[in-house]
Amino acid sequence: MPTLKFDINKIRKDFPTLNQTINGCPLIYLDSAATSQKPQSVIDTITEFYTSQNANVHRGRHTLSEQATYSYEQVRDKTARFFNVLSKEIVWTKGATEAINLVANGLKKRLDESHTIIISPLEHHANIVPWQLVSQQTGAKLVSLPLNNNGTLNIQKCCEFIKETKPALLAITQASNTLGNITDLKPLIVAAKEVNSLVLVDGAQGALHLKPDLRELNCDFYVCSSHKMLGPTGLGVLYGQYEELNTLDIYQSGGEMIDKVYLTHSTYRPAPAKFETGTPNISGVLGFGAALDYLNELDHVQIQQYEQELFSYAAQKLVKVDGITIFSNLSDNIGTLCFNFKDEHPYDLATLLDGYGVAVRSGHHCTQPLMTHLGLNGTLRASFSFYNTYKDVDIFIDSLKKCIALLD
Amino acid sequence: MPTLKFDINKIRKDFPTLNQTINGCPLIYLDSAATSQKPQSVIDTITEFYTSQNANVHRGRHTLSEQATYSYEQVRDKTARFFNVLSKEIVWTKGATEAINLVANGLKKRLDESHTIIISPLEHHANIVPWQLVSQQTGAKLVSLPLNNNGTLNIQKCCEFIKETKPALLAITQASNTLGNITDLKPLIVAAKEVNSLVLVDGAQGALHLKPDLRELNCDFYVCSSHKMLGPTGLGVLYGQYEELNTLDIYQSGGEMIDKVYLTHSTYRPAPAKFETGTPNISGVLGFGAALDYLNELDHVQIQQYEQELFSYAAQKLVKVDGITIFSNLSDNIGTLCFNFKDEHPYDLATLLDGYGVAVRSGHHCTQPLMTHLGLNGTLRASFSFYNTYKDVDIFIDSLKKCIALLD
Amino acid sequence: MTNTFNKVTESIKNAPAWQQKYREIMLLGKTLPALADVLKTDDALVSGCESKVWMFVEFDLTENTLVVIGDSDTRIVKGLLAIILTLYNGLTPEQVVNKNAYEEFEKLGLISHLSASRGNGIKAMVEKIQTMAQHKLS
Amino acid sequence: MTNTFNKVTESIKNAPAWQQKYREIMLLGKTLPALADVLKTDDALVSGCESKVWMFVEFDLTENTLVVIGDSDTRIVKGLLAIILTLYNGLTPEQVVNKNAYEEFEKLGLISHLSASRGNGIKAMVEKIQTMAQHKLS
Ligand SMILES: Cc1ncc(COP(=O)(O)O)c(C=O)c1O
Ligand SMILES: Cc1ncc(COP(=O)(O)O)c(C=O)c1O
Repeated sequence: MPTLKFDINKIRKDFPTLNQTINGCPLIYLDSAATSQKPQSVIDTITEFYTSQNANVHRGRHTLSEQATYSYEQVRDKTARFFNVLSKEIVWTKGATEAINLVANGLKKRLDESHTIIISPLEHHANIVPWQLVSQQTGAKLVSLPLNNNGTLNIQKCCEFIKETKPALLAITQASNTLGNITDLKPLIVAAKEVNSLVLVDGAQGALHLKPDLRELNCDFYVCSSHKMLGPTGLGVLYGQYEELNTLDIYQSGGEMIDKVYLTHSTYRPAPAKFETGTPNISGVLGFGAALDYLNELDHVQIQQYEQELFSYAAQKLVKVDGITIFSNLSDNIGTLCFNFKDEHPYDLATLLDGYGVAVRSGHHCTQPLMTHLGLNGTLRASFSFYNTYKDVDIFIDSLKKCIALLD
Repeated sequence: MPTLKFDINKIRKDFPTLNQTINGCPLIYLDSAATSQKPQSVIDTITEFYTSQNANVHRGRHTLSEQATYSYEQVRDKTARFFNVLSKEIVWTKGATEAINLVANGLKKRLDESHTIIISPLEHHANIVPWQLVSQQTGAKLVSLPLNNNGTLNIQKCCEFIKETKPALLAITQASNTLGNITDLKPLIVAAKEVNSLVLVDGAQGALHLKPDLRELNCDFYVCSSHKMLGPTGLGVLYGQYEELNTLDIYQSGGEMIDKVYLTHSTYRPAPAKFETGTPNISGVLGFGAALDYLNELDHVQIQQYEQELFSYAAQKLVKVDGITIFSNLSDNIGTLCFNFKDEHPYDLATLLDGYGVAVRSGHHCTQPLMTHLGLNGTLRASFSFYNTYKDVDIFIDSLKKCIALLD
Repeated sequence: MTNTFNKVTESIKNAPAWQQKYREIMLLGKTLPALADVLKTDDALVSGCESKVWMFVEFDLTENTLVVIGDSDTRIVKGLLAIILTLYNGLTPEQVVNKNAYEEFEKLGLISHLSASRGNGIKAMVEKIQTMAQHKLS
Repeated sequence: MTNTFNKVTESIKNAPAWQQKYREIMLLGKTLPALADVLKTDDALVSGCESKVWMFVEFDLTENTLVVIGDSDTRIVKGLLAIILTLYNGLTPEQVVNKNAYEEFEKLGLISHLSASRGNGIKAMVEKIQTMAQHKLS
């Protein structure tokens, strides 16, 4: 299927946003962990939909509605193929966050004081707070995997922990959005399956960079966000192994998800329909389809190789800047550098870097427990994607040095 | 503020979708109750965002992110002005359906067997099923306003019913999506307020055609969907009178809505933030802003007048077609004609009409209880908007006659 | 068998305009005997159709061939159902599995009816027959 | 008062490049005395700032003028805070209400800091002061 050789110059041209100046400097976008840029084909698909196709889905016999429904369901198939699962195992949500909430809510009735949920200290708030609420509401215990001081997981210890704890559910990130560290999921899932635990993987960061085969990974649930995968905002994907998915309690209710409605009660359709109520984000789904098409045109192995080389180059340059501490693991990383300069507040450096057109993020990155674990208030984060260049790295490092000089 | 005189020819040009052929015939789009078409400015705003502005909101110090956040929050202000309420009373959801679910979930803890919730038999499933679930989960009684045989509410009887029942909540539609009938909300809300009931108004159909002043209407909650108001899919609006809004229990949880997160518990921000977790539908919000700008450029009174005249013209022509029964109220209607031909299944006529490029809807329109009340299995529905023309009506009626002729 | 099919559908294929195609389909629907009301149970409903379609798919054990009967509350879908019945009735499970209904519908110029829309019953009807045949084979 | 403000901010206004503007802001921040740690309570935090800003807004009862003290954990925000303090300290409630901080920031070429971003503390800081003044007036 992938036919094109990885050509960074060609790729740059596909992303119109990258081709602009900020404060008079060329934009150096190092915030792809927050949201990815979009290729022209994604933008065109959305425009095309609203210009000539616009109609609601699943409800009408007229041509526009049939076309919209057809295109919309095609993207579900495409998503399923991308992750090597079945179409009926794909539920559209408004984002990774909602997808986790849907699962958390759907499991609630089965949990009580006798159960335990395991998360990790690496999690994004989206994979922490919903489980806290489930824990408060059901009495299930919420515990955390052991984490090394440097923010890496000792996989062997974690496996033992899982097997001892026998949790009802293990909810864990595929890659840390703050550090970029990749979780070695396979042994953890094997351990969890040995003790019959459900496994939810937060793929918000992993889906684009690691393109997992979910059938092989053998998790029960997987969530990700379109906007971090070259697609539009307002759309998330929930994969659920069909039996497990279909046994989840319903979440939101209303039109579309129902079979029959009487004034006093209703009956529901099977998954995925029963989790999809209301008019969906149709343009979002179609745009996401275009994003998947774009990714399928490229060779994922080549993308990954390029990203890894770029990351190593950036890491090596950053390490050499006086006063910089890097918190990211420099191997097994999706391409994110988390760092600070001495004990300076990251806000100041991020603000100054913006003056040079360099977009990085500062703060706790929605991972306050990880910050506490690392003894930090916040960090800078530069996150790379395959559309970044070696020149981006050079300008980033040069600008960083200039900003540091401004500080004193 | 409104400056332009209503000029249907100019307006037609603003909606690119309308300018196309279906099966070789010009498209006659009579399905605006399902979703409205979008003016070019909405499409351009989305394109512009993804082409040069794309960034996540609320999280970054860099220019793109600040710009995105600024534009995004501006639309909240714009929405608040449109409905004459405060910015902090506006919550973004993924649609009207989610907005109702959010309120239903947020009230749950306060309800028990001693409470009653009143809905009406006119409601869309989105304003029925969530209350059924609340009722099942809390023991609160779910009852329905009395409805005349013809599908209109006897307002005096309803007011008495409300005052007798003293419900915890009255959840009612501003206009029926199936019939187009407008609810005379004011006396109902006055009655509800007399007995201290909360009032939620489902404005999915009403928001565009009736542009309510929510402060004056005095309801506690109001919901609507961007895609039915010239805006993009995947976005809804929840208005909540601030005190009531802020006392609702949180719904989804994750990033953004939190204040502090520890591994075991978290604290939340005040409304609207506490109801908005995860990366929002940024392009959807910006596109919706463009839709409101477009509406603000027009004079709402002129729009309404045009819609009413067009509706009367269509109703008069339809009434005269042999064998047609109209179920809609022909006064106090947002512009929707609900009808059947003899006892023919609406599916057949909708399919045939599509052959002539006429897009109408057939089925139960997500209002099964109303269908039962009217003794019907389904109907045809032709819903008009201000971008439809008298010629649309003529072609619709001509085509309908031809399709009827095909039936035997 | 294919002869029957060709004969039945010839007028559809040859119809010069869509209006006539639909007329022929509806006429075909009228030739399909109505199911007795007692058979129109919820269990027999093919889910995924906007209009109601009741269908019974069985195998003639002596002949090892498919027997399908059905009905619909709409004229057009009933006509389409009639086409499907003519197409599959009397085939062996192997023949059913190898018969591509979509191709046949395409030949009739009816492919727009075969989109993935959930409201469209053809996909669901064909799937019900195919599932049955596959089940029989395995 | 306005003289003090002008003097303090002149170097910012006259800075030829953004780099120097920021330098001057950060230098200004350094002149602001640090709050004692015991005063850095959660209650004193101005919410809606990405960086931490602690602020106390009081009125001098005898003079009927505003007294604001504050601190921040970042250099830039602390500098911006210093500008705000110079702008508002010593004003009467009426004067506070009539003083438009945004205009002043615009004159300094710092308006990009005043966007509606929740991460930006200036809006929140000014609002806290304005709310206090309005409260005093009513
Ligand atoms: C009256 C009414 N309420 C609620 C809804 C649900 O809106 P959405 O599908 O945009 O969530 C609709 C849309 O069909 C409607 O017409
Ligand atoms: C690891 C991780 N999980 C979950 C999320 C939440 O994704 P979204 O905001 O798209 O719902 C993010 C996004 O920041 C993330 O990085």
